[in-house]
Amino acid sequence: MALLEVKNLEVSFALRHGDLVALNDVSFTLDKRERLGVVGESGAGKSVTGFAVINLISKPGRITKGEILFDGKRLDQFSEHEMRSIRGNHISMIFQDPMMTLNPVLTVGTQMVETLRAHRKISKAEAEKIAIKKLELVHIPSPERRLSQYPHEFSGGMRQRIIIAIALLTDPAIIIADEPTTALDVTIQAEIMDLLLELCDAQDMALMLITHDLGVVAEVTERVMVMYAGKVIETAKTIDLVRNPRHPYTKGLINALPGHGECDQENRLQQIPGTMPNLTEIAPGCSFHPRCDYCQDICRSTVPELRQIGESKERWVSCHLVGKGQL
Amino acid sequence: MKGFKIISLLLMLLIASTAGAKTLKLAMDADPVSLDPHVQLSGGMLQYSHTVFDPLVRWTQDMKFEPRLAEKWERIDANTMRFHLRKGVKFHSGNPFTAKDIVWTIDRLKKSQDFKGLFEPFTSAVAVDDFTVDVKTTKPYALLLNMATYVFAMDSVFYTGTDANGQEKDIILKTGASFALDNESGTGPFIVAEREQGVKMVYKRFAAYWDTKSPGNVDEVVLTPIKKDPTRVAALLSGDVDFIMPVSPQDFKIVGNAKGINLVTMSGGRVITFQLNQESRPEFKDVRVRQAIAYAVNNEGIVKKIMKGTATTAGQQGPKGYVGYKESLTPRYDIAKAKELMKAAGFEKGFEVSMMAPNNRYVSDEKIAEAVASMLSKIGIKVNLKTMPKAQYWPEFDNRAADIMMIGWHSDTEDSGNFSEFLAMCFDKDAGYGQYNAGNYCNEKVDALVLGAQVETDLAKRAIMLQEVEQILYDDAAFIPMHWQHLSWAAKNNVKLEAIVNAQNFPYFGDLVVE
Amino acid sequence: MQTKRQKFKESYLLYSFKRDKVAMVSFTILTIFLLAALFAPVLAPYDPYDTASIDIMDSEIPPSWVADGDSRFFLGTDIMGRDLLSTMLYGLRISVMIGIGAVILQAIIGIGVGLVSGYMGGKVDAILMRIADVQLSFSTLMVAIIVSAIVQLTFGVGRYEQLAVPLLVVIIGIAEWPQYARTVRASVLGEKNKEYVEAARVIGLDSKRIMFSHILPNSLSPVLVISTVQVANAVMSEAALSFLGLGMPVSRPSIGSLINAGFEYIFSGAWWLTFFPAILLIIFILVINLLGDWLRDVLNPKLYKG
Amino acid sequence: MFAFIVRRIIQATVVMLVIGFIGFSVKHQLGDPVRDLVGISVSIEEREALRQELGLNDSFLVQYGRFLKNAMHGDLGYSFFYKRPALDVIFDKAPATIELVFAASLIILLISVPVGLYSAIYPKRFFSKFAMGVSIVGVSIPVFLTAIVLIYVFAVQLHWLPSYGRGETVDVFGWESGLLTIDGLRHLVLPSIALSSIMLPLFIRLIRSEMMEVLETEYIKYAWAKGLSRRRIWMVHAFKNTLLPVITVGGVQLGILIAFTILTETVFQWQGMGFMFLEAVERSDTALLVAYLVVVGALFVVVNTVVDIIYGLINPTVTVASR
Repeated sequence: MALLEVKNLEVSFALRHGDLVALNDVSFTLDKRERLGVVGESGAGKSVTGFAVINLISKPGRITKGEILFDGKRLDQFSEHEMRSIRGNHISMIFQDPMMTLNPVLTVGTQMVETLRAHRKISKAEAEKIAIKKLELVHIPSPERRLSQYPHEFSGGMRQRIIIAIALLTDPAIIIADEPTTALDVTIQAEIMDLLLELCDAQDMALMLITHDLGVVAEVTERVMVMYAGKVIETAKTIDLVRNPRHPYTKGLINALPGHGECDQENRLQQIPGTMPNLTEIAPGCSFHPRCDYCQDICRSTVPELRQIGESKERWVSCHLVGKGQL
Repeated sequence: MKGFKIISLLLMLLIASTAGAKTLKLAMDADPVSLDPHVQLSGGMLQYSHTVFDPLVRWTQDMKFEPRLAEKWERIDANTMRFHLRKGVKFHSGNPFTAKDIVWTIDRLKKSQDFKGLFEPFTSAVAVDDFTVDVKTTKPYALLLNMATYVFAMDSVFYTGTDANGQEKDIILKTGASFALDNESGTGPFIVAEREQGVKMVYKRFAAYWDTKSPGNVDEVVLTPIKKDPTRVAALLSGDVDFIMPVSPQDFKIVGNAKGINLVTMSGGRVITFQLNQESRPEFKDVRVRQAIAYAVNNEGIVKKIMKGTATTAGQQGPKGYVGYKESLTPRYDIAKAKELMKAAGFEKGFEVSMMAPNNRYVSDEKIAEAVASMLSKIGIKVNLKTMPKAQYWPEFDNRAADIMMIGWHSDTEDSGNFSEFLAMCFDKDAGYGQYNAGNYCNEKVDALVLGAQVETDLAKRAIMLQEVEQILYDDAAFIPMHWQHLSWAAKNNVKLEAIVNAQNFPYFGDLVVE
Repeated sequence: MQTKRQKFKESYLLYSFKRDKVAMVSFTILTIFLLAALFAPVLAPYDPYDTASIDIMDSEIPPSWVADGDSRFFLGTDIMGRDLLSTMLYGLRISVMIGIGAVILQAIIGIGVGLVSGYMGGKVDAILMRIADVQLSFSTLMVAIIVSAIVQLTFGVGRYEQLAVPLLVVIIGIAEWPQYARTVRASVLGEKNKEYVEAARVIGLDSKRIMFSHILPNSLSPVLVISTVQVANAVMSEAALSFLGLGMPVSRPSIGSLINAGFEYIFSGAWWLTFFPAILLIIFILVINLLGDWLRDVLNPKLYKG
Repeated sequence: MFAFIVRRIIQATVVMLVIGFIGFSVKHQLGDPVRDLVGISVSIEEREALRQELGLNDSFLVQYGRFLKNAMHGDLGYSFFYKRPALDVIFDKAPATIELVFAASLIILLISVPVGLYSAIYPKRFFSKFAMGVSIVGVSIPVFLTAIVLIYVFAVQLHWLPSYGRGETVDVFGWESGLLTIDGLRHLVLPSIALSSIMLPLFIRLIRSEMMEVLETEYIKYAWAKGLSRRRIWMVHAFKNTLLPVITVGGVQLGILIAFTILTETVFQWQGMGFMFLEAVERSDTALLVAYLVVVGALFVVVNTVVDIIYGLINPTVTVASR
């Protein structure tokens, strides 16, 4: 049994004109110690997927269909109170911008201790001890002193380390990292990513890495899920996906990476023409068809199913044309 | 809250009926500016003086003299009056009251900036023995007894010597700290127990008060100044105070109709007038123009509408009861006649004048001025009216800054002559006459009559002289009289205020009965 | 691009206006009030400034539908015998004049100071903003009360009366400029660092002109939002001053001085003297505030707090 | 910190000097105080003598020089009406005003914080919409009207509460306090409600909008993701951040509150500094006017300094010295 299993998840935002479907029939699994990458352009629904797992979708959004199973339990049916014992305890999150994530008026110590004490019945002193240990794990020098400092006294990289330390506090089973390095300086991005991977391995944690950067995903994850306009369009082992993307959109993404794709002799970055549609104006049929080079009539009229392709059980694609000789 | 209120009320009633201690909560528009009765000659200070001190004689409701510290008096010669003083009277300090104190008090009055004018005819007071005083004047003086109402005996022993600052205790200072500012020792029915200027004043009954026949049964008076008219009325209506004075005209209806509240009014001696400046505005030199204005002004309307009937329309200076009062001199509202007079004077098309009035000195002063301005516009006189607080008004008045100026006058001597001396006589800075004659009206005949009346001791002759003055002023339309303000007081029904009020507006709180 | 965005904004403004009943009703009432104020001399049945037409015998007549009412005076008359409706219309006119005048003055001073402060920076900026801070901390009403008390005493009430309207405009205007100055300064600082200004400077264009041509449109929505609220504030300040006897004289009353005059009669049974002007004032300020709120929600400008 | 205080003192001095000069430069034109001191029939010469005695006839510069010299010694002149040093009079009146402002601030705090937070957390609920509706109407009603209505309803019609004045006061080390007697507290109710009525709606709206903004931030979302309790998130994480702008604005509003005491005290005949100020204007008691301006100026500077210090204590990213 997978550690986390999401089935046919649908998330909608209730707006004045009616519901806006942000996630449509999203299903995936995450095993223990597995590293899953979720890739897509901004607005594709990858962050919503992450937040949906811990039932923390911003208003007026809500889960309208589907199941979320964690350790066999239906998280989507949990009460708010029960959910709190999952968040930050069994499933931790790392947010994109460390500058905005920590509360500016509370000390780092307070923000760590409160997390521990929300989930464990321990004294403040004990909590501080654990906090110091975790800060050491993320290589923060002189952690005792640092506990009493405020977020603004740390650099961006340091803050993200602290956030990782907070995520580790309760030894969670899953870490959901939503673009953990995007807001950081390029020079320390790799450093933080390495630290995160190292700790996941050491602590036996599963990682759900949400990012727009297929390059990072290719390097660090085992499996990948590509999202477009609120849907999963392709999912595969990372190595398979990178070597042999099937969905035209994935192909485009891979081609856009430096050092990949058909034109790599010329080393030219290929762009996918056009932009991802706004969720309110999704075209009928395949939502990618307006940008697709291979677009055919069926693409314009019928929504493609996500179906298994080829021999690997883990390879699924949502495209009418894939495996029918055309692609 | 309501429950608490009822309980506290019951408690109060309980205490009142068993112990008999009676407190009067009094709200006035202002509190005394000082504890020194000689520091200012004003209604407020005289009200205070009647509460804490006793005069030689005082006015009764029917304008007679009532013996107080003087039991009897007799005229010895044309220039001397002998007063026989009450025996066994004690000051608040415990010192006995004797003739010495009267002599000392009159001496001090002659030093006071405010009173020295009134006591100018007095040469000296001489103690014949401990309880007899001879008061001498420079010339035969008809108003000597009127002046005796201002002689509030002060404790000469108490006020002699130097205070902690080394300052003479009897010094009269208008703007600085003095002994008499914060300390009092009179013979009056109440002692000042507590004073916070502008906030509160507490009087306690003087246990050794001489007048044991007085029915007064109030043990404590708490005076709170409440300046705004509606707030003062609200305080009475909400039961926070027992007694308010004055009551403004617009509140007569609600106060009069309120259950358990008694409203008393009485015609007073303050006349409200407008003066027409003949120097700044040559048109006013023409008697027809002045008369036209007198005809254009609807005194009746103003009294009825603005004063809500709380004033008596006036055609002359002194009200009924004053010696100079002449029944026939009544207001003469007649627009047609006024227009005719304007035409006759050659001002059919009218002209433009300026007018000034205070807005916080007399009852509804600003509104009266506005109404008059509107009335004058009906005969073609366009009035540019400016109203201002009294602190700014008096300097303007001194400068005769506008063509028409409003002035109210109350005779300090309760005598007709006083009006003319200040308002109608030709301006003479040295003699001090016509000081408030902003109309610059000047008539030798009036001057001669008024001066003659000062020394005329034959009261019948004197009355004829003063009535003639009023007649001349009326015919000349020397000024535009409006009305005499009424005085007004209101209290809860258990406060028997009718018995203690008078036309001078000196309520005798010592004699007040609270049931 | 600029015009497109502008168009979008406009259509959005209109769109949300049409959807918001409160905004529509407020706007309608405000328009009626402003028109009534503008055309007071035409609309008012009587001229309250014409003393010859006023008769003291007509004073304190209750509204026409009440017993003792007089059909000549719809809302009754005041203590001087003036038609209350006409006096209120003229009063509204004066209140509106003072309110809008004061806000225009504030805006001129504030925008000027804000531009100078933001553009010059350094010492000039520090001093100007310090002055703004001090003045803000002194509270505008306080400044207005003190200034008008002093002015009134200095000029004497007599002369004050003729100058009352312009003086009140100046007093209230001077008291509230820092609001604008801070907002505009923030816009200038924001714009100053933008690349196109740098670029313009590098290629030798007049960066000042480019900058200001961008800054003013950018500060338009905060200035608009501030202005609505400020008009309400100015009218309130004027009413407060008048209530203290430091504002408009009774002979040329604003709404505030009408309430003040009526306050003396609050127990006299002449309730209409206070009631109608008070209701007029409250509704007037309420609709401006409601519109201001709506504008703030729609435009959502970056306002300087404090 | 030291530099900060020195700077503040210099600033305060400049403000005081400016106020002193403004107040003073118009002083000898502020009507004639002598007329209020003497009876009406006093002669012109007597009045002139009194003016001479009061030094009102000296030249402007002489009078200003004297004023500055005396001010150095803490003497801001002598009130003509009270016949006492102006500062003494003001310090006697200050407790009344301070207690009124204190009571009003308490009412504002106790109501605006819970209501503001509630309507930010549950913006769609009926009570929140109701509170917002009431508050915008509240903002639009001038404070003097509120005061009049309160007096009319609770004092005149219902007889529940007194309509004017401070009631019974107790002297606590020279501080006339009305907070210690039942009568004093009863007198405090209506004026403090009236005074708070102007700021209360503003604060509810301010706290609500700030709180709503804070609730949208990343760090609050993160706090949810950490599995913290609602209480902790709202009361610690969100509220503390909401406080920052509220304190800044609050400092300014406290100044406005002091200004509004002039209105409230006038309607309720509350014997405080504001009431005294207006009376001094009417009486042309110029020394008192100038002293009032100086004291209120000093009060504002102190309040702002305290607000800045508190702000610095709550907001770790700001050090007091740098402001």
